Amino acid sequence: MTDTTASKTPLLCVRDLSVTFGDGPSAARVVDGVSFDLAHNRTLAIVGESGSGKSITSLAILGLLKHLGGRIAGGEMLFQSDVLGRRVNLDQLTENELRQVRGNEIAMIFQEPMTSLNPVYTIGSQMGETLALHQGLSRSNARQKAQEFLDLVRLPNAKRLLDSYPHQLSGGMRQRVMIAMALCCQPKILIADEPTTALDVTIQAQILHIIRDLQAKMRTSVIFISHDMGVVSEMADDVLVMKASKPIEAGGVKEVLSHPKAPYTQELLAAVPRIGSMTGTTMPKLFDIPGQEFAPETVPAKPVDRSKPVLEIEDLTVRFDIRGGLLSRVTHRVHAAEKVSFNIYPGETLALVGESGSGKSTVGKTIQQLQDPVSGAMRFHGQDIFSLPADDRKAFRKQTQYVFQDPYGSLNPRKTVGDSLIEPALVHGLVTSKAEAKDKIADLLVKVGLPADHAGRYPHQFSGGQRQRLCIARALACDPSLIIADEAVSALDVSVQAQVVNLLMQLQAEQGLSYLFITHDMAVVERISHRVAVMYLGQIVEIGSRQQVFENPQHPYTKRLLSAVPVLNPGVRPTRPPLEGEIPSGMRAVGNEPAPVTLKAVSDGHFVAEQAS
Amino acid sequence: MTEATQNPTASRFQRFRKSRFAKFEFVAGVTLTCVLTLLVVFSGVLFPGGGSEVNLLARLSEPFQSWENPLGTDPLGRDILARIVHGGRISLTVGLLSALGSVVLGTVIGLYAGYYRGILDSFVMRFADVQLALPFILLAITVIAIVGPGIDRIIILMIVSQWVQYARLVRGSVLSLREREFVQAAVSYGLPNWKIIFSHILPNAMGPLIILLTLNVANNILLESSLTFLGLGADPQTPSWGGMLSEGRSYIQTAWWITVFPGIAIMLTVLGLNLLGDWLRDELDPLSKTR
Amino acid sequence: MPVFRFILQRALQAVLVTLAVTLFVALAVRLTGDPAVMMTAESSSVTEEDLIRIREALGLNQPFYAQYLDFLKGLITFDLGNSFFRGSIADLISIALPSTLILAVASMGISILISIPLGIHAALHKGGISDQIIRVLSLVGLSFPNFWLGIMFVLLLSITFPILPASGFETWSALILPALTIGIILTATNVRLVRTQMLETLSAQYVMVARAKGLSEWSVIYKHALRNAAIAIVTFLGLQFGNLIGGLVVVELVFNWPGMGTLSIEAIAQRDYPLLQATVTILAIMIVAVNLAVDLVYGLIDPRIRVA
Amino acid sequence: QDTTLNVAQRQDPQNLDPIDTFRLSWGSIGSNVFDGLVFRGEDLELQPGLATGWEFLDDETRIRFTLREGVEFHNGEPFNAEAVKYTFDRLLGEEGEKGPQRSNYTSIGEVVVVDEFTVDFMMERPDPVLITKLAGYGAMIVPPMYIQEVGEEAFDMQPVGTGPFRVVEYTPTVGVTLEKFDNYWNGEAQVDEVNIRFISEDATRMAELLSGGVDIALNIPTPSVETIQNHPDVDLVAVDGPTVVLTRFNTANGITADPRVRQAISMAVDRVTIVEALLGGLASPISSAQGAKSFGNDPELEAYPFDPEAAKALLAEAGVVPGTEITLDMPNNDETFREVAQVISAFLGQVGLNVNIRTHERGVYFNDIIENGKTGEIFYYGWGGWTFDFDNTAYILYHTGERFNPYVSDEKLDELLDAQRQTYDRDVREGALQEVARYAHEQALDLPLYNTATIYGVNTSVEGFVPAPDDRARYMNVTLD
Ligand SMILES: Nc1ncnc2c1ncn2[C@@H]1O[C@H](COP(=O)(O)OP(=O)(O)OP(=O)(O)O)[C@@H](O)[C@H]1O
Ligand SMILES: Nc1ncnc2c1ncn2[C@@H]1O[C@H](COP(=O)(O)OP(=O)(O)OP(=O)(O)O)[C@@H](O)[C@H]1O
Ligand SMILES: [Mg+2]
Ligand SMILES: [Mg+2]
Repeated sequence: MTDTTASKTPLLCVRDLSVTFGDGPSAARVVDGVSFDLAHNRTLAIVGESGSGKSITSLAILGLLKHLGGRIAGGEMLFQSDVLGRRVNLDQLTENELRQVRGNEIAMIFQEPMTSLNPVYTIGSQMGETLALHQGLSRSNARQKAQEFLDLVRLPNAKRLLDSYPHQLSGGMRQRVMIAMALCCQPKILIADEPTTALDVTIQAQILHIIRDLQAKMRTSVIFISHDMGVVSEMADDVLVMKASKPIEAGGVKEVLSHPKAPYTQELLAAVPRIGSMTGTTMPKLFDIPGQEFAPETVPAKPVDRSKPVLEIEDLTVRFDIRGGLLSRVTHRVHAAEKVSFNIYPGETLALVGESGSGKSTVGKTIQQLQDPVSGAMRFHGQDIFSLPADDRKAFRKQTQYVFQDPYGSLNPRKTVGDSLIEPALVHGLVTSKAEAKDKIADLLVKVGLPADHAGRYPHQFSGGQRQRLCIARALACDPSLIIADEAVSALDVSVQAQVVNLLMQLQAEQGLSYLFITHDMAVVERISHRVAVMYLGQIVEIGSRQQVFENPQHPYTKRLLSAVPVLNPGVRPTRPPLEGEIPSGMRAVGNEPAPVTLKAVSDGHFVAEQAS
Repeated sequence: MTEATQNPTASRFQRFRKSRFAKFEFVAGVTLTCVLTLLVVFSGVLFPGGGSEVNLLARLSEPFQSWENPLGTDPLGRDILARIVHGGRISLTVGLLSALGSVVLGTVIGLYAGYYRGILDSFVMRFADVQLALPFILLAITVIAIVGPGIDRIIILMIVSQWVQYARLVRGSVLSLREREFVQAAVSYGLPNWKIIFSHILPNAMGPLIILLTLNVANNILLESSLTFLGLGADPQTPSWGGMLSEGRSYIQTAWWITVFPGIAIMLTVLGLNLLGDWLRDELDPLSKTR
Repeated sequence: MPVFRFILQRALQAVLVTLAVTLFVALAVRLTGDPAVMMTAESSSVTEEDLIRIREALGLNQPFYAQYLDFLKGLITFDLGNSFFRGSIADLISIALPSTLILAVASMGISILISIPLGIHAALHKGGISDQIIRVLSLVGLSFPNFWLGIMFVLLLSITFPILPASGFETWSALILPALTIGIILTATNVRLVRTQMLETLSAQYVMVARAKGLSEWSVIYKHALRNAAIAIVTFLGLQFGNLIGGLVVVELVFNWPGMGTLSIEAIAQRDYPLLQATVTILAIMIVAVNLAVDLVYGLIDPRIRVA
Repeated sequence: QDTTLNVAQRQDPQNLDPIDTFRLSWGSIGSNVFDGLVFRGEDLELQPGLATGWEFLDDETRIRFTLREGVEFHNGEPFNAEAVKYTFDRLLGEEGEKGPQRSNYTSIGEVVVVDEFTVDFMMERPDPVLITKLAGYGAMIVPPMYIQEVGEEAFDMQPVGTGPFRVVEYTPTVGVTLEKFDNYWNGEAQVDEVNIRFISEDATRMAELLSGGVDIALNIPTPSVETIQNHPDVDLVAVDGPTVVLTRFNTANGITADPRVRQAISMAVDRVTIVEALLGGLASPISSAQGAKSFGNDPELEAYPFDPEAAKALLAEAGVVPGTEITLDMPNNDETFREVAQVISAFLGQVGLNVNIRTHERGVYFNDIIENGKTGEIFYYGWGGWTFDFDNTAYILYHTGERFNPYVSDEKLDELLDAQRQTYDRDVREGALQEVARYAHEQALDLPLYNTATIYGVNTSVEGFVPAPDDRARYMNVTLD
């Protein structure tokens, strides 16, 4: 790399960039007048709502728009190119020149790690391809170099990975491979488009750490695209805020995040759940959203009545058989839930947290009877469910309702939302006439803050947040006593997420609902829950009141989870230790059962698993 | 293949530019199919003679020479146009009935097999394998040797050997739909199975089903003509496109029009149906609906 | 080990399917009529004794299961026995099978050669003029009755402009018309398939990534996109093989191609049980084998189903 | 420079052994490879073949044949009395039982070798058509040593005879190649090689003929006649053949049980128009189930005239109301008759009979629909005895209990038919056969339609091809430009 010290001119200088799609009158301008400078060895974060044009801007820099049917309608992108030996306007380059820049001087990590790698080629060949192209390396040299970079992103067993195919890797590993691939030609600019959105907090922390580390080593300039303010605050030197294809605000990270000027930036920051912001309080608290319908004070913080639980779970165990071998015998089992026990009381929110794959959904599904347990007991208002005959058991599906993670996926795209909403009530005979149904639908819609006349619309005519409300409305249709919300807000934009969380809390206050709130987002948990249960490898390793768990985490895993959450504290780089390796899996050979943990009380209502060693 | 592997931006773009061709397909497909269907439906009114009036004096008249026989006549002096219009009845009946029969049978079985798995499911899959290994034409020839020729038998035969395709397709959709969250949601609030199958799964499996249906209607029209060509179809007095082709081939050098026009009729019909099917495919694409 | 298991399982399935097909054919064929009667159909003076004699000579007096077992035994030992009318079945098949295979491979070849570049071109220019022309043409190609197309070719290219022979199979030129007839129809479907598959893979994220790496268009399309599209294309081609054979039956007749289709149709007409059983079984084995091969190739090009 | 004659014919005989086949497709190959004791050429006259002469002895129970000397089979094996005896022992014995030819020759009791070049046929019963039958098919003389050496199965594929050509290669479903036999006893073939291809699809065979792919095409379908006539390079060669086409009546049931109805139908159909319009004039209307060349034909016998009015009157008289539905059955693979049937249907429509046409697979048609009497009122029948002797046809059509005669049972006919089989006296036989024809006509037992021509398409470069009425094309005297 020939970095001729910090020259005065910025490395990349974007001026008034506009991008349109389509032509003629129907042309859509998706990027409108974006300008920024990217200096050597600096990180520019582009933040903004979904669809504001962040990804398109980066594709424009790489000259890839035309493959999507887009066009640069105006502006220039000046870039100091070494391969071409001059300062060029990226928009004016021939395809051939562009190819020399792409991947070589400007590299990009795309938004979705799961689909960015070609499934039919090995990691080694996909990385080697770039090296051979831009650096003219021989096969074996390219392989050597690829391995070095895989080591650099701290992938274990890099040598073996070279011959692996993408599907054999977890999401986190794939994202690290992508980073290695983008960096292997030591580009001058690395564009990272939401590199961690799809990932778990702990893996996210790991990846952010790697990017920062490598940037420091290679003195690369980074354009970091994200909508997560916490992440931005950890990563960026400068920030550009976009909304609806236009730049809203730009400046140094401290300045923008601490003293936002534009109302949109302020709104965005308000919605960010900040971990630790609830320290000292015992009750859940609504998000403070400017201009929302109800004031936080309307939700009285009622103490939970702990005399009679709604739901009691005792030693619930769920395992999945993995078959293999010639006779397809069960060779392994996934111990998704091992002897899980907890209670939920009326009007209480129990948050079930843990890493991906720790068994949270399995517990939720078992309670909803979507999954059969291996053993264990479950009581609703004292009634033992599993001992009932199958038909009688189903009736209890009215008592509990499940809100699925993907609001779009869980609404039938071919039914009007009205039909979808009323279906559970119809099944359980809660409404009998058309008129009654209509009223009920209207009632439900209003309850979740949607206009009653939207009943005739189809799911695709709603926004993500609205759809999530619809799912909640449907769950309310049978007047359940318990709602299981499985990652019900993870897919949402921060501002929408805040609205939905508020809605849930408000409903709880009004109707005394209980929630089992499944998530891995600790910041949201802090807001919403009364109590928290932490799952690790199918077992509950820590359970206690929210305050106990957050303010006095005992189990190392809980600590790790908490420390992984990015903190919105501009300018301050996190000091958490880098995490290594992959999460251990719950899959075990038959006969090799995990040792059950024993929970030990730390204080009143706060239990922690005893350390094995 | 699944939605997940697609780049959302790109598919958005495809939607955005969903070309004018879609419209062309629709217009051309609908026009062709409608015109042909109308002709066939009103064949009795248009050509009351049924196209079977023999007139040996006018045999083998060339096309485009007279208003009386605009497309010429066959060796028995019968009007080609009238016969084509009447012959369409057989073709369309076979095409539609066989496809409808197999789609209903196949869908019900496919839904059941996919939803409940079990014995029926393995049976359907094995049956599909066997059926795949037997070329339909040979099967048809053998069976017709047993039961004798006839349009009704051809239709039944087509149903018997094609329902599996639908069953397989539906089963496949069901297997993936079963895991979709909205179905899981329906299970979670206790909807009975049959309701889940018919009100949640079936409507969402319709897309590919309809495409297969239009394809099969088209294909079965071709198959019928092949079978009639082999002498296994309708009786000689009933005009049918396949029959006309088969009768005309010996005259191919003297009177090309006997073969060429029914061939074109088949082509246009099949083309119309295929165009419609193509259009439907785009239309039923869930991505294009989210617009 | 798992690969081995996969192959074993598929092979076992293939054997079962073949068995089911043979059993079905053997049964169905015996319902079609008495070959002794058929054999003497146009001979005016046949007595019941004659018929019994013929049946005995043909081995038809044995119970069905014995006949079927005999047939299976023959199949396993590659001894297909004798036709009722025309000598050793192996001899007949040794002419018919290669010629059918040649025709099948040639038409498949034609269609692949045409449809892959065309389909890719259409996908790359989606919505453009050339794409629309290709789409319409492919639909038109789908709409021909195959035998009619064959007859039209003969009319045009053998009679009106006598460039190519209308029948025969010894010369390469005789292969062109029948292969073209089937090839065109296959091409029509394949172009559409290649086009949709390419559209799908071209819009995949990894293709964009490949471009972002600075790879040339050529390697983006042929190395990254096509290889992925091939997964679906190959499966489809396998499934199509059965249809191809069905189409061959009719087209062989038109071009007097001495293949398995012609042989089967003759066998049915004469109720030549052993011959019909043999031809249909061999066709079925071919189809099953091709699909088995496709499954294996599929594993080669798609590492995801290749179990590590 | 070798000359090769290319021929296309519709069918593959599937087996070249003369005793294993009854197909005309064998005749057009076998006649070039084999000889019989008697020879019948294109003029249908019986001449000495491998026998130079024959005489009836012992009250016509023994026939003595004097054999030609110096004749040799293609493999060099000599032709002699042993070969003749072997041929007939084989035909009448175990091997013959497997094939369809044996039943034609069961009148022969035994063949006795008198000396090397004389044999006696000891007759079981009189067989007036025997001498004719010795000129064809099952009676072709085969080489004993060769067959014993290579076995029966090899003989099916690679037979050896005494004819002008020897079989070089037979490829089932594809064709057969013949090569000139240099030691032929009766002259020398003009071409070195004959390449006969089997092309079943009519249109394709025509395409090959017109494009010069073949020099001679057999089995020309009537629709193509005009094309050939108009083509500069191809000639149409036609000759009256043995095949007659008729529609028969269900004389046992339905309205056709009434002779008046049958006569009415006979008068309602204009056979001349059918022949002219549909068959390109290449057929002749007939008044009985035989053509003009047939032994037993009566030129005096007049067919029913075409007279729709009279037909209507007769129908009315028989009490048949206009609009009555009747059924016509036919096999499904006869393209020409398919058209004829529809024209018949149109003619009958004119007199108030609505005809439904049913088609059946050929095999099923003959041995189920006809044999078991499942036909409708009218059914197709086509028959062509290569012997050109009405006995063959008439016996099948009218004699009680015959396989293809489900309905007619008439003492008078039985008597006449049996009687003519007892004598070799040609006049007696001819009288009896003519009487049969007349009686059938009066009763209108069937509606004889026409006698089709055997049509060949021949390239103008071919000289010396004489069309054989019985399809037994011979290529010995053919030359090529
Ligand atoms: N191929 C395309 N054709 C037409 N419009 C497109 C295309 N790709 C993106 N757009 C539009 O451009 C706008 C910006 O999209 P972009 O992908 O840059 O959003 P983003 O800011 O990256 O959002 P996200 O956070 O969801 O990734 C969106 O409104 C989108 O609808
Ligand atoms: N049907 C199944 N068959 C086999 N294994 C399964 C099945 N469902 C879940 N598992 C396994 O059980 C374990 C727990 O899965 P579960 O979905 O409960 O995790 P989770 O904590 O909800 O994770 P996430 O946050 O990713 O949703 C995982 O290792 C998963 O792979
Ligand atoms: Mg984006
Ligand atoms: Mg989960």
